[in-house]
Amino acid sequence: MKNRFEIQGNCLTVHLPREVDHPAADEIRRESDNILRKNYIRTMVFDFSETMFMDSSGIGMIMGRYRAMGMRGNCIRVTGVSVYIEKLLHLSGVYKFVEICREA
Amino acid sequence: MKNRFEIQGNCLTVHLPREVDHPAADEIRRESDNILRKNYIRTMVFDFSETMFMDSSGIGMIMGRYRAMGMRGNCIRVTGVSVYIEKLLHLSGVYKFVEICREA
Amino acid sequence: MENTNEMELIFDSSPVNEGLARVTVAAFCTQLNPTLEEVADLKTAVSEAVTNCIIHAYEGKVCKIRLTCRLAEKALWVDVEDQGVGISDIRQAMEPLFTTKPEKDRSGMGFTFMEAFMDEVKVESQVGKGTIVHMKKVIGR
Amino acid sequence: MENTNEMELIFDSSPVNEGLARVTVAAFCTQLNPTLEEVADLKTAVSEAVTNCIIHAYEGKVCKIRLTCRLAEKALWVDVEDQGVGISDIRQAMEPLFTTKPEKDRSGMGFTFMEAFMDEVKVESQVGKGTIVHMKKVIGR
Ligand SMILES: Nc1ncnc2c1ncn2[C@@H]1O[C@H](COP(=O)(O)OP(=O)(O)O)[C@@H](O)[C@H]1O
Ligand SMILES: Nc1ncnc2c1ncn2[C@@H]1O[C@H](COP(=O)(O)OP(=O)(O)O)[C@@H](O)[C@H]1O
Repeated sequence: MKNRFEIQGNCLTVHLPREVDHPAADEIRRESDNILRKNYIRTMVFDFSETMFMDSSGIGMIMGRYRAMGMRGNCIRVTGVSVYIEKLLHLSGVYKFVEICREA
Repeated sequence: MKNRFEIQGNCLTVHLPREVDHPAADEIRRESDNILRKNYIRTMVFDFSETMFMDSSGIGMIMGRYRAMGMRGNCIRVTGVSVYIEKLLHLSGVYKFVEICREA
Repeated sequence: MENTNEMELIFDSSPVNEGLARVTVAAFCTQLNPTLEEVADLKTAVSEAVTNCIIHAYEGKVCKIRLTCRLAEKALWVDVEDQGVGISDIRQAMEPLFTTKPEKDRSGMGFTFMEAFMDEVKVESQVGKGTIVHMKKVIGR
Repeated sequence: MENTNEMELIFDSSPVNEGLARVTVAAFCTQLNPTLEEVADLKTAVSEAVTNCIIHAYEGKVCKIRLTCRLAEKALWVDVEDQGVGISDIRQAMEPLFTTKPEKDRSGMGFTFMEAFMDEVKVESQVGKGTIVHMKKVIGR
């Protein structure tokens, strides 16, 4: 398994787990806030390529990171989204402030 | 998916499903008895290569086919057995009258 | 075999059991040969309702959640029931983005997802007594 | 989170629910990080006990089966309970190859498998009242 968190310059990539539910979202929130406190990060990339399941806990986690990053334009990117994850991002309105990258 | 039942000369091969539980074993019993009634079959081969789960219903089904074939030597063969299936065949004593083929 | 079936799962309101609830409902409905998308929809809706019991109804205390599933013809009924704090204003609770726990990064999208992924969602609740979320989904339309 | 958890699944004694029972128990015990072999053992034992309720206790009628699981430290307790015909001679019933339904191709190996795959198996039964099979397995020894 690759590391969940990867820092390159001022970009933090989070490789999301298979199931982004309430316990998983809580853990990612705690760990990424820790990283944001200790590093100068301008962009967060959520990599969904392994993710088979998500619910609104995952949406809340992304919205919360957007706020934590100061709600700057382009500060949140997503990659590797399936049709199902895309549906959740659309429904929740998260797509309004998130940039989609086609490659990781 | 390949056909569950395959006849070659007087040999009937049964490609067992992923889960050989009570409902699956009942269905295989019904269908294979039908084939045995209509065809001259001297050998039955149970192919476990797709099978991830079995319980004593599967054991009962194999024992019953052994009786239906007249309990002749070498009338029942098994192939594609995993360590787990091998454990069930040993524990139940089915291995006493069954021949194991290493290739299908 | 006729297409009717029932189950009831009673479990501790612990976050580890959110996955249990999803898997159990998915296994229960295989009988209807659902598509992968239908299974995903169902799992998301059940996950929302169960997470709400854990976070909102019981606020982290370990109590019991009851999940019942009934299947008749091509429809699946799912009820998720708690004996927690209850909801005073159900209409407001069901609005998109409304949440009473923003500090926990709740999105307020739980009920919105349930309504998007199921064909029917009804909520009964009494403050101090608990909440039942009734959901229905037609499978294989 | 402490390593203790409980669930109870009540379901119709229909053959389609044998898979449901297996999947639910497997999902419930993931918390203990079992090996694939431990999961397979558990599924086989649960399948045996549930199949017995369907075939022997209720003889095909649709009634209720209750499956309870409790987890504490590294041990999982599983009880499978029916209100069916009961067993008059438990010792004989548990002997390898003993079956009262040879015409249905039962092997008589159900209890033997339960005993082989679990660390403890105890059977309580009353004729005309029903049967409870208590099982215990230590995970990740
Ligand atoms: N089972 C419940 N018991 C008590 N309150 C609930 C329950 N479910 C939902 N609520 C209330 O309804 C609100 C909205 O729920 P929901 O749409 O799922 O969003 P979220 O869970 O993100 O807050 C919650 O913030 C909570 O106040
Ligand atoms: N839940 C039950 N209710 C009534 N009788 C049972 C039950 N479980 C087992 N039995 C009896 O015990 C016998 C042995 O059971 P088992 O070892 O599982 O083998 P099998 O199911 O192949 O018969 C059964 O044939 C049946 O007579």
